[in-house]
Amino acid sequence: MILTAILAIILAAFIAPTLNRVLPALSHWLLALVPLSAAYWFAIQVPGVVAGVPVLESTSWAPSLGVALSFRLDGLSLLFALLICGIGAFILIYSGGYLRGHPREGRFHLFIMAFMAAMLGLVTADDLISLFVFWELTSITSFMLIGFNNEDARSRRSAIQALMVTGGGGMALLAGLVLLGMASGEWSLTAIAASGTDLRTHALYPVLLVLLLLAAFTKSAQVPFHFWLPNAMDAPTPVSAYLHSATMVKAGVYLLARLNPTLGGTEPWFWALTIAGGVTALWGSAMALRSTDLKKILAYTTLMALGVLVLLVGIGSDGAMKAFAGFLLAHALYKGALFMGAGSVDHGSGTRNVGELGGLWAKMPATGLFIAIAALSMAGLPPMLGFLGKELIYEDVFGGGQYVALAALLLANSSMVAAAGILFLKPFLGVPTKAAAGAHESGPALLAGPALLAGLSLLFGLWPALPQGLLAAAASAARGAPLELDLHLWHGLTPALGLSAVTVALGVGLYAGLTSARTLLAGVQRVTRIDHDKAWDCLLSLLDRLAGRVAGWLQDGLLHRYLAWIFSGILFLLGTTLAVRGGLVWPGISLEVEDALGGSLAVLMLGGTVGAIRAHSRMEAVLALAITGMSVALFFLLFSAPDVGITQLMVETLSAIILVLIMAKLPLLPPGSDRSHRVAIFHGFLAIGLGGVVSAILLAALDQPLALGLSRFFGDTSLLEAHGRNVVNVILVDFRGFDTLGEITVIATAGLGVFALLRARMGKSKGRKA
Amino acid sequence: MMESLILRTGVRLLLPLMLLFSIFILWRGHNEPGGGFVGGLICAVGFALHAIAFGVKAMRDMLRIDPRTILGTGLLVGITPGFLGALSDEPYMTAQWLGALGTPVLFDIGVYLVVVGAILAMVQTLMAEGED
Amino acid sequence: MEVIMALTVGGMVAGSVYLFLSRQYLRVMFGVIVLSNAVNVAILTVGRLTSGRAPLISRGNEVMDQAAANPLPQALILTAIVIGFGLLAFALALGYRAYQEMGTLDTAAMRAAEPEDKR
Amino acid sequence: MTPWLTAAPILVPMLTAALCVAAWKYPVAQRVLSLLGSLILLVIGGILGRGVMEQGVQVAQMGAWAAPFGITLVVDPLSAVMVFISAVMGFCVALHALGDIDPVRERGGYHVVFQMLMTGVCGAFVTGDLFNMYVWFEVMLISSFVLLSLGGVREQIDAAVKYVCINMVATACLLLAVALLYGVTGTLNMADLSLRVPDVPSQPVISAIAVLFIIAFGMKAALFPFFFWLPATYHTPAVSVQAIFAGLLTKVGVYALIRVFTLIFTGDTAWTHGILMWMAGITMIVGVLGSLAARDLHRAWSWQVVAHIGSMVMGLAISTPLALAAAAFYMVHDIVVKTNLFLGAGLVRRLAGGSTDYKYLGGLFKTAPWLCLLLFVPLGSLAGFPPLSGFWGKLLLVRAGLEAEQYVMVGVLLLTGLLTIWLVGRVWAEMVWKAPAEPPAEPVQPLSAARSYVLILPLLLLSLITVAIGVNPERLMNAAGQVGDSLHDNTAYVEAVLGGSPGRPTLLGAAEVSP
Repeated sequence: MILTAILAIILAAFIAPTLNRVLPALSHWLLALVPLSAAYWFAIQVPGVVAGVPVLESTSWAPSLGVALSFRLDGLSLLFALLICGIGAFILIYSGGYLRGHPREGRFHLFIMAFMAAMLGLVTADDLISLFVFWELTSITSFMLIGFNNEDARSRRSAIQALMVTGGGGMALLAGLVLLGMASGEWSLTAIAASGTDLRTHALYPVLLVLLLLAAFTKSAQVPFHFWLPNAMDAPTPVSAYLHSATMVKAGVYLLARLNPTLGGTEPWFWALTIAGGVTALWGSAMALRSTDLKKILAYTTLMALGVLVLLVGIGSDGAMKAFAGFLLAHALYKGALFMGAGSVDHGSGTRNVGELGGLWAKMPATGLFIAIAALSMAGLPPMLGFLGKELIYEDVFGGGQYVALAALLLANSSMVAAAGILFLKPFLGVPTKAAAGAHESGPALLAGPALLAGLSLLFGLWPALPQGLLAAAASAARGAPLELDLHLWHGLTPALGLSAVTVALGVGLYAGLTSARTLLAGVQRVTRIDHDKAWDCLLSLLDRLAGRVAGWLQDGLLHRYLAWIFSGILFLLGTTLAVRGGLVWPGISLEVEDALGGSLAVLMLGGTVGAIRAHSRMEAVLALAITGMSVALFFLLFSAPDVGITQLMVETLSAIILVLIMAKLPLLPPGSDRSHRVAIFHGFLAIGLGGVVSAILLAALDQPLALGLSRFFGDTSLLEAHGRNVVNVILVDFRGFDTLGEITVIATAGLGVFALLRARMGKSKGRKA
Repeated sequence: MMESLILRTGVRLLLPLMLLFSIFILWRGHNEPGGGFVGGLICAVGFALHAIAFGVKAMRDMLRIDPRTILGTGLLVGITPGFLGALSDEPYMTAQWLGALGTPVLFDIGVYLVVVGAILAMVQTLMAEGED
Repeated sequence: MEVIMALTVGGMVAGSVYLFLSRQYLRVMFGVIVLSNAVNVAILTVGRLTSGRAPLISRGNEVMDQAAANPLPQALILTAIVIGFGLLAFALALGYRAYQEMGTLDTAAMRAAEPEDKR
Repeated sequence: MTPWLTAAPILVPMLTAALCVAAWKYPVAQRVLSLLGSLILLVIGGILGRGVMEQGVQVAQMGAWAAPFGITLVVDPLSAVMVFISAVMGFCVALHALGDIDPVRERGGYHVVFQMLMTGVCGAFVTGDLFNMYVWFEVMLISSFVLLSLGGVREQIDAAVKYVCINMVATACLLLAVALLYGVTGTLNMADLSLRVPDVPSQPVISAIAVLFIIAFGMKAALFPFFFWLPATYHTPAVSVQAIFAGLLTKVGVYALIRVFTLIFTGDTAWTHGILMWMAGITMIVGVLGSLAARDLHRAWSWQVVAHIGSMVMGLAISTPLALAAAAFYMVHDIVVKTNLFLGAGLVRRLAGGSTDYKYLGGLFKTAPWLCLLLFVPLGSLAGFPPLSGFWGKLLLVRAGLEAEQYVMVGVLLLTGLLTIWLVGRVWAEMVWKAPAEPPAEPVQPLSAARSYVLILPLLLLSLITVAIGVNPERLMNAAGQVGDSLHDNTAYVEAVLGGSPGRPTLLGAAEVSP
């Protein structure tokens, strides 16, 4: 059924462009029905899952690799699945309104639904490889979505940046998951958990950890891989709302929570996660305060939230995981509402710049209300769900005595309060501005999403028992042990409440002194001088230049350099082989009288070769080559190879004829050497080296005995079975006639080729290059 | 084209001899040194000399057949005898003998024709290049 | 004798490598010719050299004389020679076309496929 | 199965070529013949593949001379897979050529030479004899010379000069290597060689000859430092030619490496396979860097051909059954994808006005959205995006590498993968997203409907194959598994060729020449 849901969404995705063309006004409502039905199915699984019975299903995929499309729905997966399908449905409705009349609206639906399916698969997958497949699919679909405004160069850059950062994480994940499978011997998460192998003490644990954390941190934009997330805001707002609040960026957090029971709880795990999470949270909140673009502010607060979530998984205690589940839900709801609300503001007033907004309340009351509720939740004020989430965090971190983490959280949360103020107070209640004057309220498509999500933030805050069971189940799954959760809006005067009060006070202070806070932050940033985005560009252009250098150096278009590389390679490989492996022999030379003739032929061959090198004119060269060729032919005749000898003679003649025919039409050889002295020495070295190596191998081979069985067989059967007395010819036309068959195709093709070369011309080559 | 009388007379005398010789070489190749290759090469050299002496047009007129036709025929003659093995359910290129005439001999003729055709195609186009 | 020929082959290979490394297309072609000759000699040599006993079955015999030369390498060389000739003929014609098209036989000056300034 | 079926992959294209020569005056007849021949080859490839997978290694003794005396054709799982996938490529390219090849090239004998190329490719895959393999390599080589220069555009001639010169060296190396191996073993049959090579008294000589084979086949396969001919040439000829070159030529080199280094040279693996490992690693890095440096679609793809040769050779260098299976799987995937990429680039060139320089690309998202979807398949597969074929290839290689504890190589592979993702993202942005260049390099010629169908249909077929492998990888994975096992344990191959138990006394060794 999970697979069915995924496939149904994919199918709907591919129908979307057509549907949009046929029913432009209705398509998004209709499409939203698909994820809504999925959400409904997931909702009715809640009681069972909360009771501790996960839903399992499996379809075989590549059994020879042990890969199956297997899914497992436990608390954690179910919480994510509900968010994905539920928010997803409203995002679809929202984007229908947001992109109304956009020429590529249908394609947008295609991409976002494909993303939805991928994300759903990712959070429900049980099989390691399936998990990876869906993980990569989210990267690809988000690439398409971030680059949706495709004629804008910035969008394209952001899309490639996101693809590379998350793609790099994907590479690490692939290696990590395969190692995980190999280390545990199992290829599904359930089986790994059940197998009881303690991976924490496995020799591969450090490698595994590095790889998997790399994957999770890149996906969830943890410092120092955070820079792609704010850039990804170049995507249309529905994408930001969906991918960068509720879903994709949480994939990394999901992975960490999922692996926490198997890999978590060690020192490295703790330190890596808490440090990365803490730094990210602080960074995100600081940057949020500095920004003036509504979407940028939201993007940075998302960073902060992701940091907090990672930090909580790093702490990994019972309480931390409860807080994790609570904060996860709270954040998804309010962030979704805020993004969609921001989009609505943008849509209604034409700007997202906080400085240009003010007094929108009168014009956009509904949007204002939903943003207000969501902002309250973000600020962690009662009676919102955000308050509960934050309380859970404080309770645990204070209880656990992690005071550094606590300080970081306190700072981060108070800046959330300030950020909430920036988002709501000035734009809606401030002095009306010019942009606000022309603003208008958005339609139902744009308001449905914010309404629902803001409403849920409030509802769950007032009635925490409602999500409590599911949150407990999610926390249990992430902890790997059953946990109970008891949520109340009022839980007495606890230290956590005190911390909340401090947070709010600090936040209000920050908001009041926003200008000085910004100056301070700017100063800090100037001191630290870290701009990851610029660093990324530097890295890429460095890589690009390296690529250009390497390619330009190796592939420089000069044939003699290519050949020099190749001959050097041959000499190096053969030379080292002979040197390392040995096998060199120096045969004793015993010259006999009959060798004298052969020896003089050898001298002639070499002489011809030298002559060809030293020739000053073409005719000299041809003459020298003819000397070599003819002495080779005589050599064949002398050593009992009459067929070869005659053929060599004829081929020499023909080659000479063709050579002369062609040379008549070519320029003279330039006089003297065509290489400088130094180059000539290098080439000479290569030549002598290669000649030596070839001689050495030949000598070594000649030192081995040669089995003549094959030739004996030919000699014995040539006449009796193949009816020929010339054994060589019988080999050519019968024993190994198949060689000759290939050979006549070569000569035939060569004949046709020469013809085609000279006759089939496309005319003067067209000026293809600018 | 070379306007040498000696060469022309020589070639005029030599060409028929070379053609005959090449066929002789082809024929005896199965038992004595020779065969399709050498035969074909000798034949081609003969024609090439003729072309050098009298020009490519003269050669074309004398030959009448396009070298590519010779080449195509040669390929087919080379390839098809091998299929005769199928008659007696034997693999490709299994020799079938009928007295002194066997498929290997046919194959050798194919080789001869391909060599002649290919080389003449080369020589003809190369020489025509200068004269056109 | 095999030893002498092994050294000769080495010498011819060295010469052809030097010719190959030239910038003049014609010299490269000379290298091709020398190299294929060298390899053909090498084939006959590794099949061992026998003088004066061609691999023929003389009249009256039914099988080849045991002392006759090794016929297999000869068959291989024949194939290799003809193939080498086909390749060479094509390469020579190509040189002619290259000169026609680019007005030079200096391979370093042939920059049509890989123009100098790539960016 | 009859030995005829085993020989058919060679005979069919060869006969087609011969008939095309016979019909050299009639281009239309040649087109029909070429397409028909390719179709028959495809069917035969399918039947043969199924037969081998079910009944094991198929052997045919040409001329009915028993191995090792005559020439043996052997179709084992690897050969069967290669023949089949080559036949598929042959068919797709033959189809594309109907719309792509201009009358000038057709009169120059395109169809003949294309079929000759297929003959050589299939011959190299099917033969069980080392010298015979050399012959088929030459058939392939001369055909590629002709196809590369066919049309005679200046760029082509320049490219052909480099291609010809470098490949002459490769040819000589191969011939010398074969001769030397004959000189120490006295045989040319590969199965026979696998038995006799370990008995050669001086194993260092065998190592040296093995390295010579690495060099010879490495040049064909475009491994570092022998790859220079490839990026210099592949962007110049007609699109159909580029596609078939990119798909098949280098892979024949890889095939030959795999064949020789699993069957014959299995003694000194520490040295030979170590060299292969180094070459594979450097090839991957250099290839992907080159593709990033290119500013032209065709040239970027040429470099990518180089890069992924490294991946396959990495599988061979690891040489566990899984790694060999991975290499086979990857090879099939890569053949399909590279052919498709080059065909796609050609189509893009037609749409963008005669150039694939990045600066002239763009606007496809607006002008040809369906084509974008079609192009995304090979692009995504190249980058290894799941669930496309490239992903499974990468997964298999990663797993094989990690299991063999080749961590550095896996790192290189993944780094190459990441950089390829960058390339794909960049190409997508330049080709699909960016606004088109104004004005285009050349005025765009509108295509007739029939012609554009003929041009696009092969792309569609290849994309479907990529998706099919990706969505249901099990079939190919089974086949690849069979390939891996059969390569790792080659007794079945040897027994099928030589008959009886391996190591039986043959006539070989009855007489020896002492040094």
